[in-house]
Amino acid sequence: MIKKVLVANRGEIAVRVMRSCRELGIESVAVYSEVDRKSMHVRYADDAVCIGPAPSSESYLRKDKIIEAAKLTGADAIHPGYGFLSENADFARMCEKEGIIFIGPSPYAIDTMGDKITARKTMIAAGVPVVPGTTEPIHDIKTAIDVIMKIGLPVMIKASAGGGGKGMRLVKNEEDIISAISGAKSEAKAAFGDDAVYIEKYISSPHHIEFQILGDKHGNIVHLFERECSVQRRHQKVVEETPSPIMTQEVRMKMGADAVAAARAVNYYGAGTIEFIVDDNLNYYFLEMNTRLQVEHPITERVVGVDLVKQQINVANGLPLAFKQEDLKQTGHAIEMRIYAEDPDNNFMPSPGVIKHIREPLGLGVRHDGYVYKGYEIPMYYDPMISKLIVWAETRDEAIARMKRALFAYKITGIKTSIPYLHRILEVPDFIKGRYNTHFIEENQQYLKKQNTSTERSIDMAAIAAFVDYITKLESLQTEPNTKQQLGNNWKDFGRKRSALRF
Amino acid sequence: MIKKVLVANRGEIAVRVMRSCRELGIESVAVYSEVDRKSMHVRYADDAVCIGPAPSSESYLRKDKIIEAAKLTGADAIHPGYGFLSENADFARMCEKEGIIFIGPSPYAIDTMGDKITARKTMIAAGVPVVPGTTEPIHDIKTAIDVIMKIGLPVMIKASAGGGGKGMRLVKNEEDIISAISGAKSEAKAAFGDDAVYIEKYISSPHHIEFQILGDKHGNIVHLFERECSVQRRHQKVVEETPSPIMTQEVRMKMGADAVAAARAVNYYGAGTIEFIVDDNLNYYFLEMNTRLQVEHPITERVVGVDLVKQQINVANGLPLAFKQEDLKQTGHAIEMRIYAEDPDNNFMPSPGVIKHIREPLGLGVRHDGYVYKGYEIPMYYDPMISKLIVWAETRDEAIARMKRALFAYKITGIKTSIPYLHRILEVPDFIKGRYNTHFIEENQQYLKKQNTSTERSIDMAAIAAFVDYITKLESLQTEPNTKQQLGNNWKDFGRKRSALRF
Amino acid sequence: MSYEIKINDRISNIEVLSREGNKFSILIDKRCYELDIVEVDKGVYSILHDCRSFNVELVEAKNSKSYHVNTLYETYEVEIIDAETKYLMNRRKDEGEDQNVISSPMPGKVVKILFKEGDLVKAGETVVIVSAMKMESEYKVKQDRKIKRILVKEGDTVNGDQPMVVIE
Amino acid sequence: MSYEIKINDRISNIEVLSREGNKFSILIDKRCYELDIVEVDKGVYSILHDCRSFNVELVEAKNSKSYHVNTLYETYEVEIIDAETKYLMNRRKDEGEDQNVISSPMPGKVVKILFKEGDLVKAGETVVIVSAMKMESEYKVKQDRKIKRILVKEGDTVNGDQPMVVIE
Repeated sequence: MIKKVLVANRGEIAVRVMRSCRELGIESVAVYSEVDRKSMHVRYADDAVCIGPAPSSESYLRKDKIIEAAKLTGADAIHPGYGFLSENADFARMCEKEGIIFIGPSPYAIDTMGDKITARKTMIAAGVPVVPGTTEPIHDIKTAIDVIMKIGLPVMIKASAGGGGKGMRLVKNEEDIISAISGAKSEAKAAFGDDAVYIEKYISSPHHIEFQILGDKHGNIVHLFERECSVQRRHQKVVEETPSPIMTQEVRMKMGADAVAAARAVNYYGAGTIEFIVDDNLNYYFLEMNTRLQVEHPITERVVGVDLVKQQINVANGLPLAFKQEDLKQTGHAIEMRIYAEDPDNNFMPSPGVIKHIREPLGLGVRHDGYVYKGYEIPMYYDPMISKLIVWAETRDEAIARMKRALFAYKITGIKTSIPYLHRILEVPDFIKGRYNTHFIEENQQYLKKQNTSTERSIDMAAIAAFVDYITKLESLQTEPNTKQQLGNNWKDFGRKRSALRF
Repeated sequence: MIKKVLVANRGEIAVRVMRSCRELGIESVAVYSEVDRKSMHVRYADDAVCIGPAPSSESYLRKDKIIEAAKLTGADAIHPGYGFLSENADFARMCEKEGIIFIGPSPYAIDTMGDKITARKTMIAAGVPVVPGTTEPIHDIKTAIDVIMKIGLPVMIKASAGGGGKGMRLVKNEEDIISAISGAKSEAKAAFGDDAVYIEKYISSPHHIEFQILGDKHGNIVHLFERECSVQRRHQKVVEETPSPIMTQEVRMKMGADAVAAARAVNYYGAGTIEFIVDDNLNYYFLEMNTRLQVEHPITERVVGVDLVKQQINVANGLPLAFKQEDLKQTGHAIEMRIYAEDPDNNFMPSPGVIKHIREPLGLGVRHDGYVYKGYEIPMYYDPMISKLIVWAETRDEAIARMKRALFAYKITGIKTSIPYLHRILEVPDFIKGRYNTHFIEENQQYLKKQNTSTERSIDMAAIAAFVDYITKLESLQTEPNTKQQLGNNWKDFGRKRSALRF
Repeated sequence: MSYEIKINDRISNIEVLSREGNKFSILIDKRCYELDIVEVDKGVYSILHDCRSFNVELVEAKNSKSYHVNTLYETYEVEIIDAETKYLMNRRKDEGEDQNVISSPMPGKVVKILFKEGDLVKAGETVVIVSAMKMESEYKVKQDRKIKRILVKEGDTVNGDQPMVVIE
Repeated sequence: MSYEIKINDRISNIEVLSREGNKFSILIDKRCYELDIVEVDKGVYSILHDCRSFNVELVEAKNSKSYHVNTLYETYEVEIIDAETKYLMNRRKDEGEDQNVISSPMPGKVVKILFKEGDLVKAGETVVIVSAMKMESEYKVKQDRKIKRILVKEGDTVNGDQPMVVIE
């Protein structure tokens, strides 16, 4: 059984993994780069080893140094978190070779799912739906029509040799098929000297819905239902929730079974995620598999009532899963929002810096997974995510209200954060209704722009607070310094006093 | 519908009530005593009104000032929290008269349940079991024997006129009955000149188990299962958990039905708690009813998935309960521990003072309901409870492990707290096994005393940290003060510099 | 004594009319506020006005007279304008200082400098690229300019508000 | 330079042998530690020793040379003993100061003073009662004593460690 886990990561996920280790009575080892000496994971861990300079390539991505640190501290397992080396099959293999348990899937599963083409082929073989389309170039119109009729409208026709939108045609109606193919072909011919085209199903309002799965080393695989992740900015998830507001129980069961089939196709063990692209009619297609813990795993933990990190460790220990599919169910509604050190009102410019003051949101139904603290300097070298706010409530409406309450109470000064932006997302009518897809952010710009909520009184209060602070400083400066109070009586007696310093 | 709630309380419960108000879109009003100006509930509320000097009798118990504050701010309802005026029927009546909704039960229910004798009679009439015993003095041995045989052994025989243990006899075995009665009677005669005795069922290893109930103004009443509160020190609850480790589903259903019957006997509406005394064989007897929210309500919220404060507000609004008994169920296990500002290693001496540094426990399954913050001075006038730590997990064992992890991560400096003591409770074998009653603390003194866990290295680390801090101060003192850095460039230019002060 | 105070672009007159403990009477422009003001933690103020509870957080900005101020939903830049500040503001105006400096608003690493001293730069061209938190930001000129001085070099780590390039 | 340091009742010699940034070599009695020490927040230290991570929190006690120190499960009283402290300790010993003062270890309110100046008090008798957080604490004498001076009166609010009664 695992006795000591090295966490090959930093930030909130490192602390989160260590928390579960502590509950299991397992010691934890932090590795850290030179700029991370004061980081919370170093303080939280039982052991800590420095593995190099700030750039990830010289520290958190250095497989050799991490393995060395594990040996130095006697760690018998490594948890990779997410990002960094979490989906690196070579690292998993190195661990295996060195007799260290890699808390994650087999290198084979990582490799297979890591390559898009292999993954697609594996899924087709396993009977998991993928986005329909041709894999060979088409030259004649008749074949093209046949393919389109088989895939079903709408489709996107793309020039085989193409790029830059040339030779691309979106077909929505049957009567446009022939003219679209002809047009695409002649445009392709003119542009690239080749009139071959590809045809792919076009999903006009795509939803990103993923399924959490868990497998053990005895062939048992279950899914822990879906997460709706369609609120994305530049392909980065911003909000995740479960259950998905567009899901039906019937489709959920079908998708869950397909997610399990997808995992089974690579003999998956550990925690993993099957990402699907879903259209408005709940047709769904395999997109990719993440062979690791996801950032958004806590919403599943809350709604299903399972500690996923503990499950990962149990699986790595060779234990069978403690539950069957029929033991699992969803209760209530959970939402996660990611808090970034960035300025949402200035093109999301990153905002590293020193946390001057922090007040974390607490209370019923609120989980806050973070790692920064007062006085901590967020380094400029890593991802700007500083924490995740996860709320649970009986219903989706209540969860939204709770998230607003939590954002209201969450105060950080010293850096800019995405908190005001997240507030605005919760006020967008389409979000409130649960009717959104991956175009949500771009379609709702008018709601997401900074609103001027200033009143004369709030401006005056801001001015007054600053002014009172200023004149208080001024006054204390003009008063004779009361050294005695600051340094204790004894300093003065011994004539050591040179001046009163802040310490 | 209620638009604005005045919370007639302070500390964690005031903040907790305001959180639910905020989620419901209801404004909140804080009232505060002069020493509570910086208290979190004043900062959290939308409105705040000072109601007098520090002593509760001059502020938080001043019904007139609280009503006045409600009128001043336009609050249409008052939530009393727990303690202070929460079980004061006169206050509930005053609110009613002034047209302000009192978020709590009817004055009639408060009065009836507030008087022990009336409550006992009401319960007997409602068929709810009470601790069996005589209500009239007994003079002859035969009646005494009859009564004892009816109540069943063990019983306690007490002198009617008695006190101080004189004339008291505990009877465990049938053969001792006559000698015990005779002995008690003659001792009573000698001591008080009156040989009349009372007989009461003796519960040798009592458990304190209470049931949460909720009723609306339409006659619907449900229970939200039990809370086990047997870990008590000087009749103060220290740990609460749900489900109770000694409960069976059969007894739970019976007790729940009796709890509902008890509430129904006084036409109860709002949230309330029926306290039972329970013996090792799960015989249970009505003890009293608390006609308010309890300190330990969050464990029920977590396991049943209901926000009790929101339910209170809905009921006060005249809404029917949104669920029936059969809709409610318990999921997983929750434990609450109360953190006090006190020194457990010095006879639990209160420890008011300034919070120098605080790091609250976070993460999966942890709820922390508190109100103190860095720089806050805990006043000496009120209850020393500073926060409540509530954990949830799938199983009791996991919940205990999680609580340990949370206590480990919970750091407060500047005051002494009960955290180390709570740690020790979690290590007591009887607690781990779930085999404990209200004698737990006194029977486990050997485990609960301060253990010496110091190693030479940990002592050395303490010394080294202090020493490094000291020499760093010394060094900065001996260096010329760098005024420029502290005050910004501009001060110096204008020759205002007198000295460098900490501000 | 009355001060001038700048909140974002608004300039107001502000004066403490009276003070008793944490009770202030403050005149801002023509509005008079009776307030209860306490500093609950360093830079964190609780203000009560007409029973309303306001929370205001201050972070000192470039010097002891300027602040970033957070209220519930807004952030303001506030600066107390005393004689010194006025003098500096005037000087800045005269010399055209500051507008001629490209500064990094955040800490980061200088990835690339695309010109050298003396070069002429066209409006919209990028002068320097700074990277922080896996994101690169480009700093451009708005008008045709000439590079006067370059204060950093590629690979340098810069602080927030640190001048990088002086243009004319 | 070597110092004496008192941890609870233990007195040790302590000395920084070398320092480079946050890497310290420290000798305490005969034990030499190679340590990585950083102050992560005011009074909060992270110490790494042989890969082990220790968290130590300091709160200044009665003066700048004495601390309450919290490690994971323990609290220690630590005092740096320099020439001044030695002098004060000796004086205290000579004059028998401090042992003759009844102080309140916590802030509170003086509820009752049961004697007046000049009274003789028997061992075990309560001299003063202080209330805090709804709890009353009684302060007794351990031996027969005489009340020399009473520094507070009933109803007074006292701070932590404030002397209340001088006895002889």
